[in-house]
Amino acid sequence: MKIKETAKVLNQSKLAEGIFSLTIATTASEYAIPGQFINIFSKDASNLLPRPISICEIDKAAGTLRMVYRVVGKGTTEFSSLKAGDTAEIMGPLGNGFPLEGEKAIVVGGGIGVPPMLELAKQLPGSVTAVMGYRNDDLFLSEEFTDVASDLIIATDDGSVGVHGTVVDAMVENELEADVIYACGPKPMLRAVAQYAAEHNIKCYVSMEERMACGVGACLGCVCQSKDVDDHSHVHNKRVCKDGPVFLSTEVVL
Amino acid sequence: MKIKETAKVLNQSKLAEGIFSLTIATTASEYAIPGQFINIFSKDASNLLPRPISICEIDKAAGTLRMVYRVVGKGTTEFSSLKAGDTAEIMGPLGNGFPLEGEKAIVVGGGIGVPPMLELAKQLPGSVTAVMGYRNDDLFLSEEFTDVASDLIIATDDGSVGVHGTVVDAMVENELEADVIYACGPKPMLRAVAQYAAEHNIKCYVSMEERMACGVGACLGCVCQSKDVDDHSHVHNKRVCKDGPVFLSTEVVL
Amino acid sequence: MKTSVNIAGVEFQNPVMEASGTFGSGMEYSEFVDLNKLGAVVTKGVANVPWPGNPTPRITEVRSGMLNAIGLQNPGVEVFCERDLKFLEQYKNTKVIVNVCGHSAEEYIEVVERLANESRVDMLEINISCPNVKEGGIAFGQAPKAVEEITRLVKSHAKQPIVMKLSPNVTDIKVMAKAAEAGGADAISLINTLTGMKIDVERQNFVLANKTGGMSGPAVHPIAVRMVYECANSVSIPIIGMGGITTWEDAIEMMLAGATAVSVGTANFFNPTATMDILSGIEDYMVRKKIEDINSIVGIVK
Amino acid sequence: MKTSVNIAGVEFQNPVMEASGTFGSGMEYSEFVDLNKLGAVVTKGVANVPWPGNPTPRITEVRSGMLNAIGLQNPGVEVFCERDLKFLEQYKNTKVIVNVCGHSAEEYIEVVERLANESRVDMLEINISCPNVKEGGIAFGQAPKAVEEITRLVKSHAKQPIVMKLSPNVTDIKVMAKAAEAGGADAISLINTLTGMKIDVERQNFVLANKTGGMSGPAVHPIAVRMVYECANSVSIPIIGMGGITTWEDAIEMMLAGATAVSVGTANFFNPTATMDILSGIEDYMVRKKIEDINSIVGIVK
Ligand SMILES: Cc1cc2nc3c(=O)[nH]c(=O)nc-3n(C[C@H](O)[C@H](O)[C@H](O)COP(=O)(O)OP(=O)(O)OC[C@H]3O[C@@H](n4cnc5c(N)ncnc54)[C@H](O)[C@@H]3O)c2cc1C
Ligand SMILES: Cc1cc2nc3c(=O)[nH]c(=O)nc-3n(C[C@H](O)[C@H](O)[C@H](O)COP(=O)(O)OP(=O)(O)OC[C@H]3O[C@@H](n4cnc5c(N)ncnc54)[C@H](O)[C@@H]3O)c2cc1C
Ligand SMILES: Cc1cc2nc3c(=O)[nH]c(=O)nc-3n(C[C@H](O)[C@H](O)[C@H](O)COP(=O)(O)O)c2cc1C
Ligand SMILES: Cc1cc2nc3c(=O)[nH]c(=O)nc-3n(C[C@H](O)[C@H](O)[C@H](O)COP(=O)(O)O)c2cc1C
Ligand code: FES
Ligand code: FES
Repeated sequence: MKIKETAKVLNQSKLAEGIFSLTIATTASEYAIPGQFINIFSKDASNLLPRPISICEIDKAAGTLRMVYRVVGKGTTEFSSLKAGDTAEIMGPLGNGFPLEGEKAIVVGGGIGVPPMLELAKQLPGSVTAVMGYRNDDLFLSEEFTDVASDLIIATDDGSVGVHGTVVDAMVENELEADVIYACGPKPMLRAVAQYAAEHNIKCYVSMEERMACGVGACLGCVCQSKDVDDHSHVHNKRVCKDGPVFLSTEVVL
Repeated sequence: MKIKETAKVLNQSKLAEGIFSLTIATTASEYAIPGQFINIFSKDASNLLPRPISICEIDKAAGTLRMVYRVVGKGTTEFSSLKAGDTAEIMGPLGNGFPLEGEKAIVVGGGIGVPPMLELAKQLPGSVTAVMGYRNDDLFLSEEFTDVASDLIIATDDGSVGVHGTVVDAMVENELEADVIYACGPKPMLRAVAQYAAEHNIKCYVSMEERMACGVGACLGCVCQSKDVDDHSHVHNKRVCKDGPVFLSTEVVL
Repeated sequence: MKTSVNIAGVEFQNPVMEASGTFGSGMEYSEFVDLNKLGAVVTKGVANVPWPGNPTPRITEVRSGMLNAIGLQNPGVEVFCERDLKFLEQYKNTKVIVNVCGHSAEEYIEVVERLANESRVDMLEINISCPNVKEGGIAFGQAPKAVEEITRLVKSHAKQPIVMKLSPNVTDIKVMAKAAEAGGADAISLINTLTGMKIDVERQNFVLANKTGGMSGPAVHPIAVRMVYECANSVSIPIIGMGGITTWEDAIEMMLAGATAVSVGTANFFNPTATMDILSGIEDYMVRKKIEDINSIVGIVK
Repeated sequence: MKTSVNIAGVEFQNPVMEASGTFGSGMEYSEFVDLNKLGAVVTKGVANVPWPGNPTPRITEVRSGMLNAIGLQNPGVEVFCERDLKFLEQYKNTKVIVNVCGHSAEEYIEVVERLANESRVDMLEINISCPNVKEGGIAFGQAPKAVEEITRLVKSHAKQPIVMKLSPNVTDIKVMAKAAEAGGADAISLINTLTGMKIDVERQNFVLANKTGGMSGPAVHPIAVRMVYECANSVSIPIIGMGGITTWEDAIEMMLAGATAVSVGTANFFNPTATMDILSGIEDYMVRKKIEDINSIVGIVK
């Protein structure tokens, strides 16, 4: 079930330079699962297309969704000025979300790929090792993982906190093992995590990103390459918005 | 001197159904005279062009301008939701304004042509008879004329208040005489007032309206026909935004 | 109040369709729109075999519009018949217009012949105007001779009425419309997308993998209205008007200019109920303006 | 840091100009912009005699754009020389490009010859692409033969370098650019406006008295960038790029696509300091990207 509605902004706060946390009241929360995303629309009619933002936290009781996003352009700049009481046009939840599997899971987030891992870590049935990669010591959200993950490992590009290097450097250094890995972040990171998973024979889910228009699987704008001929497309393409954003690392070309 | 600036909204109120009064703080007030207008810009980037709105009151001491406008489309709908503390992008003052003349003046406003007459009536050196035409008994602003005009005559299309008919019907009925007439309103009204003025040998200024782009005389979008070859254009055209909006009724084709 | 319109013998319950490629075959939007209320479902372009389309990024936003370079990805006519047409069986009130694409005359014909006996197909829209594929597509749509020939050929193989979909990337759209009419088209539809480009100034590279993309959305509407107007005053076959239709006013504008029906494309992406909102806006307009029959306003602004 | 660009021997201190018809001869905007800081002032179209232009309404807004049908109102070349050129005398750092219009070859030539000995005129832009006049204008700009001929003719009478201003309302802009080059043009400028139409659904009539108008503003920018790119890769004469330039990013995009200089049109109407804002944005970009010479980015995206 997907909702298109005018949601109410309950709260917005700045987590770090250019990183904002937005909580909205929306009936979309009733249907949301971790790894799904919502489309947020700009109020400026010259910005036609929705901005896809992953769901960071779901509170079904309160009927709310939380999103954490980086300001990078026109839409996110506009969203960053939303205040409690304002409204936001949204559509969601969209995409397939993460399957909740394994007794021992590693959740890997890189940069703005960190947020969707929070709700995932909360809902996973087994133990969770969270590996979070950041540019520097602006470790937004990382504290919140201490409550929901059994272990929290931090890697930073500049070495200011935790492992000096990538999330995969941190995984290697800590010789991490698990039944399943979940990853969200930039493509090179996903590629490296998938390789780590393959080498260690661990099942691995990755959350992909692509430019979108419809968000519901109709326009074929947001495809990623699939290893096999895909059931829907009958070519080597999968729709990130509908068939994903979460894929098995072995299904897609990274 | 023309200003393009982000003005501060001090106050907005609803005067009648669909009629709003907006007061802004702007340095444009320093240079404004009655009959001039300002351009107000939409915050929505898909609405490119400014909306020209006449100046209804000028308070140089307070540094404010007041505009009264009717909600008719996208821009004015947006403006109607401005609240104290908000900002509005504006440019002005634009156009030439009314020359302040005569010992005995008639100011004539029809519908949304009423507002610019208020500041004019205040500043005119002689006695002022205000003749205001409305559709019905929604006599927005008329009370405010009682303080600034020596006489106030109302005409309504539906006869609910004052003279049943047009402003010219009211002028005829009251056998109005004066040194000078100032008029703002729909074209048929201006035409009728100009004819009354011609018949009674009264000098008459009319404020014209046309679709505008630049507002400063550069694009030649907003011309009205002039009786003689115009000095600037060297054809029979005058720019409403720059050479007007106020013209002698004898200069232009009504 | 009559909202139904007739194009080449096909009766549409109302003039509101969605535009090819923006709505799949309706499945994905059926959560938002009762497909049974649409004048027609116009499908994504279908070729003789599956087409992979272009590399990504395929989509970018421009002011009041978007560029796309999907490159006509589609699963081929076989899968289309088995899956999409079967899905559409359940929506009896809605007509189905299948958009057909090909790299060559033979490929168009293959699709048209495969669809000939599919009873769910009410009409064919022949896309000779896609700017995003290297061969075929727009190449057929920019020279009047080629338009006339491909029209004649397709018409001679088609069992359903054919609508030729024209490209706006031409000097004189009237010439193309006349060529389609001369070739025997039952109707024309326009506009397809305008070729545009966006460059990322930070990366100093094209935003789209395909370099250029087709521009659509509200930004192109004034050009579409002009072209529909020009065609309506040049040919006597009916016109399906599209290009930037976002509100009911846009749709009425298109009909006043000469379109018998309208298609809504890009607007679905930011308003999934755009088609229904437009339909009810049209009905309200008819009531307010005391219009008994929607056909009475087609092309009345001259 | 070098911002100056050279087009046909004329050295512009920077690549930012305003677009013909949107800035008068600069007078009206001199309250907002120090004209001495512009690369060039490009004047409103000038004809041999005064032109009255079209009836009003001449202007309407469309989404992220506008339509205009001014119809080249101008006071004629005599008044222009005496008043406008005289006014421009005081801005020594700025070049002056005079935009020339005519109904016939003879009229273009009359203007070009009248301007031949005016020292304040650095360059001529020949408008063969105005969609808003019945004769002349666009009629010259939509057939390659006509473009080549008028270019050759004007060039043979002109003392200053000539820039041919091309229409985007064509199937293949490259062909037009090549025709201008073949005719001896020193440079080309593009795009002029795209023909559009708006209908008032309440009044059921055209919004513009002229029925159609030329569309400009941010909405047309992606089309302009594509056309500049196509031309840059087809001819070797320099290009002045325009069409929807509103921000410095738009200007850089145009230069990366192949424009040596850029003109800012409609943006002046909603931001009177648009040209200066764009210029300083370009300068900041050069500093940030360590670009020593603005010429080094022209056409580098291929
Ligand atoms: C499934 C998915 C989930 C995402 N989750 C998050 C998240 O949780 N937090 C977060 O900060 N960002 C997330 N993103 C990226 C986010 O969508 C973009 O940063 C955002 O759309 C940029 O919009 P803008 O208007 O600020 O930028 P602009 O550059 O002005 O946007 C212009 C256009 O490009 C699109 N666009 C720009 N960057 C991207 C991008 N990286 N991916 C897709 N489209 C883009 C926009 O949607 C818009 O249509 C996600 C993207 C996807 C596809
Ligand atoms: C010199 C001058 C003074 C004016 N003073 C007042 C005033 O004091 N109070 C008031 O209520 N109205 C005034 N108007 C009319 C006012 O400008 C329009 O009602 C307003 O621009 C409509 O904008 P919109 O976005 O709500 O309508 P839309 O129809 O959405 O506007 C679309 C476009 O059309 C233009 N437009 C629409 N109607 C008009 C119009 N009647 N005249 C000129 N352009 C128009 C808009 O500026 C905009 O560019 C004045 C107009 C002029 C030219
Ligand atoms: C993502 C996308 C895909 C499209 N695919 C097709 C297609 O397969 N066949 C076709 O004829 N037109 C296709 N079009 C063009 C549309 O049908 C329509 O002609 C155009 O977008 C203008 O309408 P709009 O502005 O309402 O979107 C596509 C447009 C978009 C935006
Ligand atoms: C009001 C207006 C008047 C114009 N007059 C002329 C003109 O006289 N000669 C000309 O060659 N182009 C004229 N143009 C076209 C512009 O110079 C420019 O090519 C076009 O507007 C695209 O640029 P823009 O989108 O930045 O406005 C005019 C454009 C506008 C909006
Ligand atoms: S965004 Fe349209 S298919 Fe994914
Ligand atoms: S609005 Fe441009 S000249 Fe008046």
